Amino acid sequence: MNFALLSMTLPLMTALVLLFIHRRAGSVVIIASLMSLAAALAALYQVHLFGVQQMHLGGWQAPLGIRFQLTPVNSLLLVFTALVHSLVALYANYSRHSITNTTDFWPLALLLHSSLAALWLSADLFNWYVTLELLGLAAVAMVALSGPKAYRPALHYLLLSLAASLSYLLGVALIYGRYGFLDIALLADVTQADATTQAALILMTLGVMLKAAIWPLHLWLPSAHANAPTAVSALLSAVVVKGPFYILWLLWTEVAPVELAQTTGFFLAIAGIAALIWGGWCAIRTPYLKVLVAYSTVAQLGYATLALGLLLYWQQTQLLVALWLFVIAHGLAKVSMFLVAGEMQATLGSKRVTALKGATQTMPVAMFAFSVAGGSIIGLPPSGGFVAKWTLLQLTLASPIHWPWAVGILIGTLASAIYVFRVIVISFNRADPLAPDFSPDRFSHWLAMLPALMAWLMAVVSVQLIQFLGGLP
Amino acid sequence: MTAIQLYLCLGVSLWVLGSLGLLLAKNFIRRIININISGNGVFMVMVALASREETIDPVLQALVVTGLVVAVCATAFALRLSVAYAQSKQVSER
Amino acid sequence: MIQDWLTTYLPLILVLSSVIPGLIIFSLKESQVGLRTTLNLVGVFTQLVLVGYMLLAVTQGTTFLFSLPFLPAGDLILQADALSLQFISLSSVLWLATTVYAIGYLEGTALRSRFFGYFSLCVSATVGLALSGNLLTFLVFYELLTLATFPLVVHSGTPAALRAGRIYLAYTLGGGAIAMVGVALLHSVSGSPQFVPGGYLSGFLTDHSASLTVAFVLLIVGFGVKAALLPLHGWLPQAMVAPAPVSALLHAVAVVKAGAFGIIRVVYDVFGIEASDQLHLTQGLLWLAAATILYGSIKALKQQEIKKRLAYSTVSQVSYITLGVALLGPIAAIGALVHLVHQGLMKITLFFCAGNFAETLNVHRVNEMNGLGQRMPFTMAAFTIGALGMIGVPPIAGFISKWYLGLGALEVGQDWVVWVFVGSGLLNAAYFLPLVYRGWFAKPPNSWPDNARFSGGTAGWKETHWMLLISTLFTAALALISGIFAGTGWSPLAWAQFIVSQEFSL
Amino acid sequence: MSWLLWCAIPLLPLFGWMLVSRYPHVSKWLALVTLPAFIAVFTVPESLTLPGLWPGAQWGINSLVNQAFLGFSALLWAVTTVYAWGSEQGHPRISRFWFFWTVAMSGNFLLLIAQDPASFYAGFTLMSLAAYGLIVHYQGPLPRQAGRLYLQLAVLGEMLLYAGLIMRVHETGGLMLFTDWQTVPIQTTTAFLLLIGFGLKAGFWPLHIWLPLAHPVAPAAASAVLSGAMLKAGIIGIWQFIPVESTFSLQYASLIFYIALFSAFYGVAVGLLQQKTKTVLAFSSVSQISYLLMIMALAWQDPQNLSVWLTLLAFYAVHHGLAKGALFLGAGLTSSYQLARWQFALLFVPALALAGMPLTSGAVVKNLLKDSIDSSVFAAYLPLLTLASLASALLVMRALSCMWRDQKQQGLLPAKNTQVYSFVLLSLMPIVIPFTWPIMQQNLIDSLSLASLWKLLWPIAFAAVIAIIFIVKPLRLPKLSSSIGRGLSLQVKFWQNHLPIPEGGNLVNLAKWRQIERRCNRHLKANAISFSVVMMAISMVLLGIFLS
Amino acid sequence: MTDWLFDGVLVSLLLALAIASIFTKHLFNSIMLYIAFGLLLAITWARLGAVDLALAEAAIGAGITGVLLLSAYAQSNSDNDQLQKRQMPWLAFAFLILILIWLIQAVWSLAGHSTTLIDLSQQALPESGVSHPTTAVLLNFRAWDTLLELGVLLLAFLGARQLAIQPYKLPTSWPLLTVWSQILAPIIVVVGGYILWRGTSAPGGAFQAGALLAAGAILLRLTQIIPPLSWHSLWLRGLVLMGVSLFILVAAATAFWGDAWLQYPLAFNGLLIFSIEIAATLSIAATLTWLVVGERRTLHP
Repeated sequence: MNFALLSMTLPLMTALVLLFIHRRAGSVVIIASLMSLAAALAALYQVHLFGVQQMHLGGWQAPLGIRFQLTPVNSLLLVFTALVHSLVALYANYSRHSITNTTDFWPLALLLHSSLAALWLSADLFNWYVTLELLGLAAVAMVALSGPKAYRPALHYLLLSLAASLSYLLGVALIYGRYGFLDIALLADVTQADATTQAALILMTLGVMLKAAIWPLHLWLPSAHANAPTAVSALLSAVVVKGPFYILWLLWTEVAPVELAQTTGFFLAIAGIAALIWGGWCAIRTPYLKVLVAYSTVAQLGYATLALGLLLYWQQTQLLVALWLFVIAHGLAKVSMFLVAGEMQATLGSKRVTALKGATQTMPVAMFAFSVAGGSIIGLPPSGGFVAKWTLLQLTLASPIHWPWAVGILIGTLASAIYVFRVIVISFNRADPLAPDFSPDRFSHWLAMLPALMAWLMAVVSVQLIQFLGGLP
Repeated sequence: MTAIQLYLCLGVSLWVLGSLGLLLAKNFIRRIININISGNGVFMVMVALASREETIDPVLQALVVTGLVVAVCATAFALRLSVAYAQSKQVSER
Repeated sequence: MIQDWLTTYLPLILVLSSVIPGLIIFSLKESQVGLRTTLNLVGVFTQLVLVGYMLLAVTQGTTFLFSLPFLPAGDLILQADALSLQFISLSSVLWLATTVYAIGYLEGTALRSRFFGYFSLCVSATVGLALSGNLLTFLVFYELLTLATFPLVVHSGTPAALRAGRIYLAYTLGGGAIAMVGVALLHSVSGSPQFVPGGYLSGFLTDHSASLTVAFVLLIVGFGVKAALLPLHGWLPQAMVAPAPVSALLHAVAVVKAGAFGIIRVVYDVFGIEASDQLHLTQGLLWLAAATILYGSIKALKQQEIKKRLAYSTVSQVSYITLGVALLGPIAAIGALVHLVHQGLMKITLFFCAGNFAETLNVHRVNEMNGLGQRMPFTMAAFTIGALGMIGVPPIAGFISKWYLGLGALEVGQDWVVWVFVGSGLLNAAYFLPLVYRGWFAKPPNSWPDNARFSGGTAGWKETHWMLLISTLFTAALALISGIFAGTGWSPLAWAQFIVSQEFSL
Repeated sequence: MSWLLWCAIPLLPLFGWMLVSRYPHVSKWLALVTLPAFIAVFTVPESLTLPGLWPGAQWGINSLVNQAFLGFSALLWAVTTVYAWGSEQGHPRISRFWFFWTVAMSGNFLLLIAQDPASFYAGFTLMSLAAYGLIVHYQGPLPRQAGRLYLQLAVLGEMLLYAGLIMRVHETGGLMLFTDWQTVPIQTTTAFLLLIGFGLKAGFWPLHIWLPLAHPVAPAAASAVLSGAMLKAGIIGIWQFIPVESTFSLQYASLIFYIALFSAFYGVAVGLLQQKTKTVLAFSSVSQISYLLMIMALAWQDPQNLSVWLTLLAFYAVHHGLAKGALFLGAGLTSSYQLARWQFALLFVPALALAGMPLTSGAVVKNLLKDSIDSSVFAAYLPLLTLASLASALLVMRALSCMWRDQKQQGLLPAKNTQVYSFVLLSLMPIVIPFTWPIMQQNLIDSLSLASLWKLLWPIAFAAVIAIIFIVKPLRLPKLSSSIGRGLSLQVKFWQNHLPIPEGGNLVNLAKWRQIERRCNRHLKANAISFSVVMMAISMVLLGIFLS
Repeated sequence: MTDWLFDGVLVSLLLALAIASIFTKHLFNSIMLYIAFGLLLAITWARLGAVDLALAEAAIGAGITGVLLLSAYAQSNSDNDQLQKRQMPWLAFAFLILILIWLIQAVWSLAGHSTTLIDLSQQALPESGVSHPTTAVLLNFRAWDTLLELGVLLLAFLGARQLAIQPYKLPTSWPLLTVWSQILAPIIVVVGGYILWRGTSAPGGAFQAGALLAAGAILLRLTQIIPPLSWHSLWLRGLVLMGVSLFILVAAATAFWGDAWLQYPLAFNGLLIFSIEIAATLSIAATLTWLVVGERRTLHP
């Protein structure tokens, strides 16, 4: 447990130090992130050895105090967060297109890291509200880093995020009013399917859905993610939207009564399919590269939503493997995609997809990274995305009445293939290539590829991952 | 109908009203006000719940305090942002 | 000790023998022609030697197996059995030819490192596909193949090529996704055990017949895309905009054969003959294949571009394999398996020739072929061999396959299939013979264009770049030899019979 | 060493071509490539099994028919090769000509020595396709059209044969030797496939349509081998593929017989109305080939006397092959060269042999045929056969008169020696063969009985009378198009180029939809907050309804 | 009866103010109405017995938020501040009524439920180091929330710091105001300190105190008695970061040397809580002040 706390605290402390003394911020952050990663790995190993761990903050038992828990899922998420942050930090420090040196990117990123870690560890409804706010504010602040063009999307994001928080908070208030405590494990035993609980759950669900940009509440995401600085977009898409998602998952698997969960599961699954289709369609149609990548996030979250929905609908806990594998695989691939998209955008001086003509020649590494990441997004074997999709498909296909869902997955796959290859195909245009404004920055392109490669490497350890995640009761 | 129920209803009404305002408004400051009304509705609910019994519930009180601070921080940030946006829009319009 | 090591790691080494040169080539500069060529050839010959060794070993009963844990109940398995070696032998021999051809063909053009890099990857994917020991592995390489071939298809980077690339991707990725669902469905029923002759699903027939049927359809659709089965063939004629060596490889070995090979694996080694028969799965496939054969031929007749005509011809010819598989009889199986090789040899020859014509004399369309035989007799001769072989003229390879396919159809009582072959043969003749006629008998133009890349030569050994010519003649000769000497022990036919004796446990 | 010989028979011609293409002056000796065939004919070595080739490959001579066919084909090829060397010298595409020539020769030999269907089919195909090159050797529209029709039918024939072949293999349970096949009954479909397939090559009515087009346009040497050797390939195919003794044979023997009979008359009737020498000769072939068919029908009807039919078939094929070959060479000579009188007179030998002149092979076969029919169930048709003899005689007269007409053209050059001697050699064959071929000798003697002589002579005499009448008082004959095939062929070509398949087009105008989409997107983006709130409200209501 | 009347009037007034604030035509009016609404809400909460919250709402909700709104209004000087009409208000209203009914029936029964936490917190109060239960919850039982809340504050500050906003053009101040401020400011500081001190045992605490201090500081800044607040100054940085830094250090120290994360050693808990409160108060004050009147020149020295 202490390792998990260390993994959470290190970035926060580093951020405070950096705010006092702003020297060699990049290197410091990289080191801090890597240390946090190491700590998270140690925590993961502990979970592997000893199983689920609990901690009562301040020594106060659960109804009074706040409880931390360390489960396979959130230990993995801790590692994932630290990994993504390290990778992004590496990139941000070495890329000349990242705007890290003139802004407060570094402390904000660290704070974001800590708030995410706090969110993963927590098991308290109200504490989640605070972490959600932390997350939201950090995210908005980082979106606003890219200057006036991002103010409007940032405002949209902020206001919706606040509205969502309030919706969530109202739900929390109702739950507290009804049952008298906030700890999810305690709530799990007592919740009943009465009107108050229903309302509370719906309010909380919609709140976190809005924050997690789950269709149909995703409208803020594309412009916010597309207008953020490159490294920020990567973080936002990869990890930030996953935070509320984690809450949603615990809310419905732990807190909610089963009969409510089943109905909601159906709706969530439908929303997932809709997200796959709608996000895919928008990504296919949009003329801008980063918007495309952002819509891809909307679509990919659809998979996770679908997995969650089906998990609840069928009450099959094995689906959580698929769910979190999706989250992680998508996160890694999306980091790469956003970094590359940002790099290419900066190098070419244009936001448009069509500007990528001939990019395979002018920026081969970047384009290759995009393809590698795209491959995992599509779910081409043997990538992490594939493993996730595979586990989802396995359960979907197990009995014939579930097959219609597989059709949805198939459509999602095809849509993702179309938008990814839409970009790749254009980049192969040698007839009238667009000359870049700057000479491409090979090293940062390689750095941008790193996460994508990791997404593919997930396949190598897929058996272990599946077993580890599946070990949860 | 007890006083508590009345205040609870007031709370949710405020929340709904704020949300409606958010839906209808176009000006960002207005939207921020509406969100705050919404938020106050939520706090109203919490306060009402806190005072259900003789001794007021300290936990809920603490939660409301936390919520208030969070709300004011967010409001402050949102207002600064809306100012920045308005100014940048004026610059670009000019 | 060494034996053990070899039987475990040789399949992996075989795959790597083209991956590694490919990756190195990616990093080379455009100007490092010598090194690149050396790497290419080293890769090719390593592979040939390894394949030769494995062929020998497999006939003596050695099994090669390499496995890597990947998913629950689904390891990544590379194994070398008779069937996979048939495919690998084809691909490595043709890789040799195509490499030589491509080196000549691309001489002096841009982006060659990229080209040869993907080229090697494409071959690795093909080899991996052939060596795949279970459906999951097959799926992995099937998708990788799509990815590796795509850059080759759009290599020229023109709008037409990009359009073709899009269409190619739309079809193949769609097919890949469907295949993935199919594989997943089967996996949910039975896991993904190794391929075994006779299939591994017979134990699941009673309980899961619906699942199995759907899985079969999905897999056939998925693999049928690459095998260019009827409604799914649209990419193939488009993909012919690729450079000639790519089209050659695409049409002869890598892509279409991957699909056909997948169908073979599914029917023989996953479902097994008996299960396929009991579930009545193959009748539809049979009709589809027959329809494709005729449709492809009819469409080919309409094409005025040489390569497009060849492409539609591929649509038709590859379905011979599918048809042979769907017939479910041992003789038809021999026909299918041997056609896998024969069609490859003949079609690659034809595409090489088309490339030679285009690069030497700017001849792209059928009506520009007049009198080519006088200017490029060797190429034209090779073309004629390929074309006649496609029609099924003995003693060229195509005849052998058609012979066994026809007999196989009769053997299982599907007499109507013979008429499909007759019709297809007629149509083949109808679209190939005019080309041959023009080449040999029509009056040549007054002067040949001299603005093409290799137009400096004269009729005979110097009619075009020597690398282009030599590989064309090599494959043509192979097509001829494997037809004439079909009865020898080392012919594709003999190997196909060996495979079938295992598959049908004769 | 016999394997070397067997391999040499089909391969030596190809090897010869390689030599010739490298060293053109060697072509003078190209005829030597037929040598192994001669050796095989005279020594009849053991059959050769070739496991390395396609399955079941076996080459050899297993019957008189093979032997005789191989013998006369070899002779014909040898002689015509010499003739062609003379006639085609200096042609710009001579190398191409030799290529097709040798390939056709090789194919022809291969099919004759083939003891298994696959080899036969291979040889047959090679020969068929290569013959195309011979037909279109002279460029121009007529050869092209003739060649097209020929090729279309040849390919069709190939395909039908392919179907028939594998059906037959299937019926026999995978047996791959002709000798084995004789014992397995054949099915009607298979048999008809084979009959049509081979018939298209053999050229009896109604499958003859390519013949009158192709023969006139081909070089004389090519016409000679086409008519003399290659048509016979169809016949031997039928003979080998369809068992003599089977239900089918019994059932359909009479049908075939009638077809043959009709074909015999048809060929003459149409031939008489033709103008061109080679066309007349072509129709003569149509007529003559029917006799071979007739013999087969007889054999099927009466398989007990197989040896008789075998002999008859062999005799007839040898007789007709050599005589017709000679006539075609003659036709070639008369149309382009000035012949000496004796040379022209020599033309009468093959011509009259075809008409059944005593002391020639014609007499032998006619006599034997009539005797055989007399003793068969078709005895009733004997008078018709006699009439047919008369008709044949008339037709050769017509051919001779056409040649005479050709000779009267102005400015013809004297022929080259090689051409003349090869022609002479071939025209003497109808007389030489009966005297030298031991088994034919006996029959020759039989045909010299007075009764036979009378039977043989009166039709010729009668025909001669008619011919003289016509020569003295020429009658304007109606011109009959010889080319119903041409139109057909063109139609096929038209289909080939204009298939009625619709091409897909654009279905919807996308511009409007794109505009709508853009407007929606702009709206959604500008009012993200409002829409999100609305969505939340809707979701809330929906979930609220469904959860409770 | 009077209770009922009082409650009824309060609720009606609140609703009316909220509706008026939402639908009034001019933005300025809307802001003023909102401030009034906030004050009334504070009264309502006081009426419900939540004195802490009433204080907090008065200071933070109405006071600071009001100042923030007004300054934002002044700075953005937006011309189009009118409420725009929407296309489908009736549909929206229908939805609103529906959701309202649904929510009311959801909360209706809540008045009857109770929580065990009141007792639990009472029991645990002696060990917490403070005597006021709300403070105990805030700084001990759920101290983690509070820590994170300070983080939120920091983030809001950091976020606002990124924005490109034209510097505040301060009018030359009114002399009387300047004098008043000089008198007021020390009073505010004293009152703030008192509230903070009181927080350990009675309603009041860090946030309320911080808000008050911030109000004072803003006043001083507006009258240009204190210099522009910029990040250059180490003081400001220290003040802003101090709360969360101290808190996290304590947390880490307790985890490292003590028994558990944020478990204060019993002997020092009162002291620790108080020092954290002081630090938090100063941080809150500094941050809020900056958020209202801060300067953005360059981000880093």
